[in-house]
Amino acid sequence: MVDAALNSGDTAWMLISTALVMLMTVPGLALFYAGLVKRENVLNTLFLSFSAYAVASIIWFIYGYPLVFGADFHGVIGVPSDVFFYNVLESQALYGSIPTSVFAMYQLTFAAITVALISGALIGRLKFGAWMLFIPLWLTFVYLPVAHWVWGGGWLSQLGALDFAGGTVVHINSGVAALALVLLLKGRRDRSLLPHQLGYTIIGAGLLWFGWFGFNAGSALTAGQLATSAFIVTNISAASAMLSWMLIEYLRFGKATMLGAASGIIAGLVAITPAAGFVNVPSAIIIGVFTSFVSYAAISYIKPRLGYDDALDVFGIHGLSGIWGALATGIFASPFINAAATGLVYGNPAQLGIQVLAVGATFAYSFIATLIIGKVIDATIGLRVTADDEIQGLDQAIHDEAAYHV
Amino acid sequence: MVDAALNSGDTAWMLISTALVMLMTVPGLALFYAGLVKRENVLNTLFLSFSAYAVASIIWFIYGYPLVFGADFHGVIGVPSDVFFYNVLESQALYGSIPTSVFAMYQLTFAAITVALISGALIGRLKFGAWMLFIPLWLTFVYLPVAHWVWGGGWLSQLGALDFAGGTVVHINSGVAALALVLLLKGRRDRSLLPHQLGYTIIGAGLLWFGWFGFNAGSALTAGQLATSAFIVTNISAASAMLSWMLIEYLRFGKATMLGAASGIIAGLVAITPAAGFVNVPSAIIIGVFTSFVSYAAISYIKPRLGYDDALDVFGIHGLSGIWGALATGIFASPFINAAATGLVYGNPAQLGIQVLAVGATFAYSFIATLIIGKVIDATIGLRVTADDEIQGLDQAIHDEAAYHV
Amino acid sequence: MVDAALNSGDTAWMLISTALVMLMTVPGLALFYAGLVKRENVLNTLFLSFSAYAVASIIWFIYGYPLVFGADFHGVIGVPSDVFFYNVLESQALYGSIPTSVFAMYQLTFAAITVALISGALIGRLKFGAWMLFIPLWLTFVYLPVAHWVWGGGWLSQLGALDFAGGTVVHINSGVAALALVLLLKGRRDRSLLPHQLGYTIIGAGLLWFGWFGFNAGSALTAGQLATSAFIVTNISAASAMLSWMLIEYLRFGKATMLGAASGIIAGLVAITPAAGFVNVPSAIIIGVFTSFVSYAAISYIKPRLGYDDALDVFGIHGLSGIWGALATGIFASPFINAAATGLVYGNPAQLGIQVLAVGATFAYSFIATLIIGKVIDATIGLRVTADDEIQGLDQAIHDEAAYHV
Amino acid sequence: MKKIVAIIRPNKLNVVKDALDDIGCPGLTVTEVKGRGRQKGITEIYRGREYQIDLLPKIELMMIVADNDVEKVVDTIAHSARTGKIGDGKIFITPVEGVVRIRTSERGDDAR
Amino acid sequence: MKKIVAIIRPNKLNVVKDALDDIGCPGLTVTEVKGRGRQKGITEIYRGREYQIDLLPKIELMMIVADNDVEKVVDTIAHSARTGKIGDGKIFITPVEGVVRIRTSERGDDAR
Amino acid sequence: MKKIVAIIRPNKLNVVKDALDDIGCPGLTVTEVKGRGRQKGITEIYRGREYQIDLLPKIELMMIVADNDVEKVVDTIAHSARTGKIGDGKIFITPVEGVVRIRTSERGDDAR
Ligand SMILES: Nc1ncnc2c1ncn2[C@@H]1O[C@H](COP(=O)(O)OP(=O)(O)O)[C@@H](O)[C@H]1O
Ligand SMILES: Nc1ncnc2c1ncn2[C@@H]1O[C@H](COP(=O)(O)OP(=O)(O)O)[C@@H](O)[C@H]1O
Ligand SMILES: Nc1ncnc2c1ncn2[C@@H]1O[C@H](COP(=O)(O)OP(=O)(O)O)[C@@H](O)[C@H]1O
Repeated sequence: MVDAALNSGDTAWMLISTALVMLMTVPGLALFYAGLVKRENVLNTLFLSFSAYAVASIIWFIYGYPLVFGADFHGVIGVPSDVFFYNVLESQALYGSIPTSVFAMYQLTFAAITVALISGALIGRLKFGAWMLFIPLWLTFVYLPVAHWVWGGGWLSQLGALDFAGGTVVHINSGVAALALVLLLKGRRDRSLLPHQLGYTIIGAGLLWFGWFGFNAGSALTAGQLATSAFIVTNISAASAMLSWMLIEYLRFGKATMLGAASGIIAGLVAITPAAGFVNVPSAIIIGVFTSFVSYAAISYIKPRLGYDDALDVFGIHGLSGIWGALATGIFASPFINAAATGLVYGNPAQLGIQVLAVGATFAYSFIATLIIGKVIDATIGLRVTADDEIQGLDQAIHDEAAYHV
Repeated sequence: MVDAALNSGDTAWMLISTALVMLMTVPGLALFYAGLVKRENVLNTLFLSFSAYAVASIIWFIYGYPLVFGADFHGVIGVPSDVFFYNVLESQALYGSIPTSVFAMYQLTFAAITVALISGALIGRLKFGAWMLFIPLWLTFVYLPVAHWVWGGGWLSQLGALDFAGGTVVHINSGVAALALVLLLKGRRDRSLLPHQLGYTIIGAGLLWFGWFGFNAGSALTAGQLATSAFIVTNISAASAMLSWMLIEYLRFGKATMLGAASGIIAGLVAITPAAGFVNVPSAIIIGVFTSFVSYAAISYIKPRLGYDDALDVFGIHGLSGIWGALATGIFASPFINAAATGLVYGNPAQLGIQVLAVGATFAYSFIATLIIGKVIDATIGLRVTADDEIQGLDQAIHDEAAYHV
Repeated sequence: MVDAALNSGDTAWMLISTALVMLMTVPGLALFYAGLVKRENVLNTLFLSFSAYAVASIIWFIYGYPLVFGADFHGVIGVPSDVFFYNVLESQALYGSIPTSVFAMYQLTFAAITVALISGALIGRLKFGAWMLFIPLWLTFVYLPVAHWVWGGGWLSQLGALDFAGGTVVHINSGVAALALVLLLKGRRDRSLLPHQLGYTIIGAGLLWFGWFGFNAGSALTAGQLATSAFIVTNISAASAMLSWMLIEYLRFGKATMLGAASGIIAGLVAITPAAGFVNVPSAIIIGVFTSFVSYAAISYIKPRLGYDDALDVFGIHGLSGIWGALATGIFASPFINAAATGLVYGNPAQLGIQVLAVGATFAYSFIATLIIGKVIDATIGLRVTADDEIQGLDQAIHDEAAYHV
Repeated sequence: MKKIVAIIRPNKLNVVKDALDDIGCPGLTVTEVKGRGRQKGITEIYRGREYQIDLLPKIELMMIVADNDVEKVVDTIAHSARTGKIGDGKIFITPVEGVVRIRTSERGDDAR
Repeated sequence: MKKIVAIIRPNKLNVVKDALDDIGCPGLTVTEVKGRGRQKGITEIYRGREYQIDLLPKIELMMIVADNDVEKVVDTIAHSARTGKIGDGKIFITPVEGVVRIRTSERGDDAR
Repeated sequence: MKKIVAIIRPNKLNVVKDALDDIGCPGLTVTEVKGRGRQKGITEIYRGREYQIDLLPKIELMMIVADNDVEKVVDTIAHSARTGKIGDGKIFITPVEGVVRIRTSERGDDAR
């Protein structure tokens, strides 16, 4: 009997976790970003996240899921089968104790948020058509292979790379892609970060933190000790990073800012993501505290020096805290939390080496492949709006609407 | 032993699904509507949804639940028993694998959102007292019978009408009632749709999409394959409809709008609602893509031509996408997804006939009964505010408060 | 085998309940408060809630949890063990049918919101440094002991005091602490309550109501009849209190306000909190209807007469509706709902006496201990900002940022 | 040339704008303001407490017009903005010494 | 008749309004503006980067007053809006050629 | 002394402000306004319906300057605010009869 091993508690947890991760993008991330931009670009910023989610939703069930989780083809990609989710719902197959289909749906929400994250770097100057073309290209040529390598039985997973909930696949991947695109797109005319309505950003930050419990604790795929453990370290890393970001600001300016605290929360959530199912509470505090230093330094010192215009700091926060988290997983993974993984401090230095390799491979592949995709779009329909459109603001110029009316 | 068959996983899923559907109304729908109105009507718009939820919450447990789900009385209505939920909590009865009481609570959230939906058509000119009277009257004389017919063992369910999560009971019913009231209320002085803060609408749209997973996948009443299947088709229909609405705008104006995309999301969610537990992924894509054409046409061509002032397009989106969804259920229902239902394309054209009948009956009953209720209210306390109040804006005029202060 | 009795359905429900209670503080309560303040204090107001959550998150796992739930030491406090959550995750211990760690994480969210609630009384004039010092002091010397007394096996629980989800521990405790601090802090220069953006408050109210299902129904610790029962009475009490607050306003001014309705919702949720797992539907309606009279009277008559400046009415709503709820639990607790408790109307007047004692003890202890903590902070770093900072607004003056930019 | 400043009710803006269109004087600049005059304020209630709001929202309309259009414009505004109830607002006429059109640097009457 | 425009600190608005009430000149129109003068700007910090905000929020008060009230009104505003610190603002007096009350079409001094 | 009011494009504010700094006339007051002139409105689309928005956002700049600075300031604004396309805006010069600095009660030219 097909349903023999179906566990309704695990399934309930995966259904709600899936909804939670969906909420992170729509409207969580969309709002987080939209609060930070100028009044004239609010709708366009929201739209980039919403359209990423919608396009990913379709592609995933047409051919995305099997390319990641289909039978492994030489460690590189999954073998496409079941296009259009053919016969998957009907077969009522199980993936462990949960329906295969809920696993597929859960994984979709990761693909969607990964693309949406990239948009934060590009706001204020990207052609909407270019974005609508970028989503399927990037998903197909960057997200699907990298996800297969790490989670779908590909070469990185064969080497033993650890990534509990997406430090490599989601955060490094999107952060690096953002950097690559920003180099092509060039800077905005007006680079000021004067948030038009920080309340949106705070709502977004709250929904992201809330949803992240589904992201990290859901990655246990069961409702038991492992999910609980991931839940706790996720929360404490976010809290630690928020406080450490506040401390940095306090030491530097004598004042802490709410946007700084929100940035710390995100950095702490990103950093714990790859480690969530592998580390204990003290390690999570260390990961969280340290990650704010990494991202803060990137944003305040490196970015201005190098001069790239990563508008909302996707590379600075997701890329770099993601890298720190991936390495920290290799350092702090405890076999007492999860028998599947042992890190440096528990006597397995090799794990750190594997993590370095996974970070390096993802960085290099994502950067180069994104550059190529960006170049192709630029050469065909163009990446950047006209100067007039940029000055007028994208809501009016390319969507014919305004976020506010008096 | 009473708890013998209680399944904690199913119960957990129903508890959270109930909370999700609650969130759709309060504050999801309230915000969705409030963002679209003028600054001077924001609080009144929010208030209509909140008060609908509160009044329905009381009525449901006093006498609403048994009228729908009590023993069937000639196919028309349930036999009232257990008023004030007498002895239901205490009896610890089960409904399948979940407590009867969680089923009752879950169903309450459907009754509440159905009334709240109607308010979108009426904003800017409805007396608050009239609304406070309309809620109990409409719930009692329209919602409870229709819900009994379709879900409570009444004549439509006896005929085999399919409505997985409320295409007929919730969306057609509320959309048609909105139309009927609008004909009585007449148009607003200023009919422009210039949203005062689209960000609210986007938060609302996000919460609606999120909550709709509880609405549709929760309607499986268990956490298993059926819930998962409903979850997936809900998501893909929303995404498809969003993209197809964007396409329509692009073809017509060369530009896509964020409000258009949000409207598409809602249309796609509405259309899949009756079909959610019956169809597969390709059918859901077709349902979603097509529904935007239906609702877009209604809003852009039919409404201006006929001249009724359905302010936020409740009839256009909920009524018409609901009808399309109900018919599509009769077309695409697959016995491989759910053995309980077979549609036209799987060889059972009769199902489509039954669906047409259910749509027609609901349309006619809801329209006429709502007209009568509206007339009665109009003749007693009056439906419409004074011209002065309308011009001043309802927040100030009838609530003595303002949504914003500098 | 450790996992022998782990129930995945119960665990799923506790994981999501934990996330729901987290959402109540971040961003629920933060937004609820922030919408009510002046434009110049928005970020500071949000910050007080966020920082309470973050600091509590750390302290709880370092030493907070064992002080509440460790082995009882003479009824007064728990014996500290397992600092830094040492070996708790690793041990995979169970607490009933759920992991001990999810119980600990769930309880953290209660500690966090209790501190955050206090901030509503203090907005507009509190030094940020004083708050950062207050959080750990108050948690350690007030929250942890009181929680131990009532929930951790301390003297009040030994006496049989009933507090299902935190009427005493959370609401009376925070409300009274708010009152004590306000007496030290003195009033604001400008005491007007002209909400700068009521939409935020409504989003916050919606998220609070939603999250409160996790707060009250989660307190059953299982996904079964008890959780369901708590869920239903929570909802109906909130709805009843909202309608009764509207009625009071209508009787007094002829108009109901949205802020009044939102205030009623919170009062109704507070009042049902201690009673949620003990009472039936009619009792919940009575509790809800009456609580708005209690809080409304406190805010409209007592506060102006006594002259304390409880800015956002933390004492008026949480303190007084909490007291009413605690007493009502002693009156209405039904052994048919929960065999563990019998109240006055079911023939056990002693229970009401115990409730009075628990209320009195909590009130006295919280008031005095908070006064001492406040005095100490005032004498060292000072509680109140300068007059200049207060006039300029705290966002600019002490965080160097603004919530809005044009 | 004169500068005409009119303080009108917010909901009269569209009517006034259209009326000015009709008499061929479309150019204008609009500001959201608040004011008090003879009209008494309104009361708002929050949690049982009443607040007196004595500044009411108004719209300020500013137009630069040629000397011989002044009468016509003033009459048009006065007529189209009138409700006859207290709070209708005022029109003020002040002298202008020079006008420059930024786009072309034209000065004087042509620049309006 | 004269037009008096005063730029004042936002938190002085209530005091000034009350003072004008006391001398019997309540009619006024208020606009939210931003300005710079001698007062130097403030700094805001976002993600470790400082932004100089050189336009500070001010309130513009506009009043039309009879010629022989000008001194009284100017003194009242100047007195009640003063803190003595840089940023207190300015008062400007300009001529007015005509006033119309929209409600009644009255002109001249009576229309104020 | 003269009062100079300039209606400019919102995105020109920073350039104009800097240019006025450079010529040593930093004092100014800024208001967000909306206006129409020759520039035709824009169209926004909501649910398939087009709305003509004929009032476009502009910035109003107000400066009190000494008589012999008027030319310089007008030229500076006109030059720095120009794009050459319709919608650039206008500058109006009006007489001022008196100025008071609130902080010190100084009057006349010194008070600017
Ligand atoms: N003396 C004045 N100076 C400046 N503005 C004024 C003056 N008197 C009235 N106003 C403006 O005109 C508006 C309407 O004035 P009000 O006296 O209420 O109406 P009415 O002229 O119909 O009696 C006020 O809100 C205010 O903005
Ligand atoms: N020359 C001017 N023209 C127009 N507005 C001015 C001028 N000088 C100052 N202001 C306005 O007055 C406000 C206060 O001026 P400031 O020089 O800072 O104060 P103070 O007069 O006390 O030295 C400014 O923010 C600006 O709005
Ligand atoms: N006669 C006028 N009175 C008041 N404001 C005007 C007048 N004409 C134009 N304006 C203002 O100047 C702005 C730009 O004018 P417009 O005619 O569009 O540009 P241009 O001067 O480049 O032709 C308008 O939006 C309006 O605010």
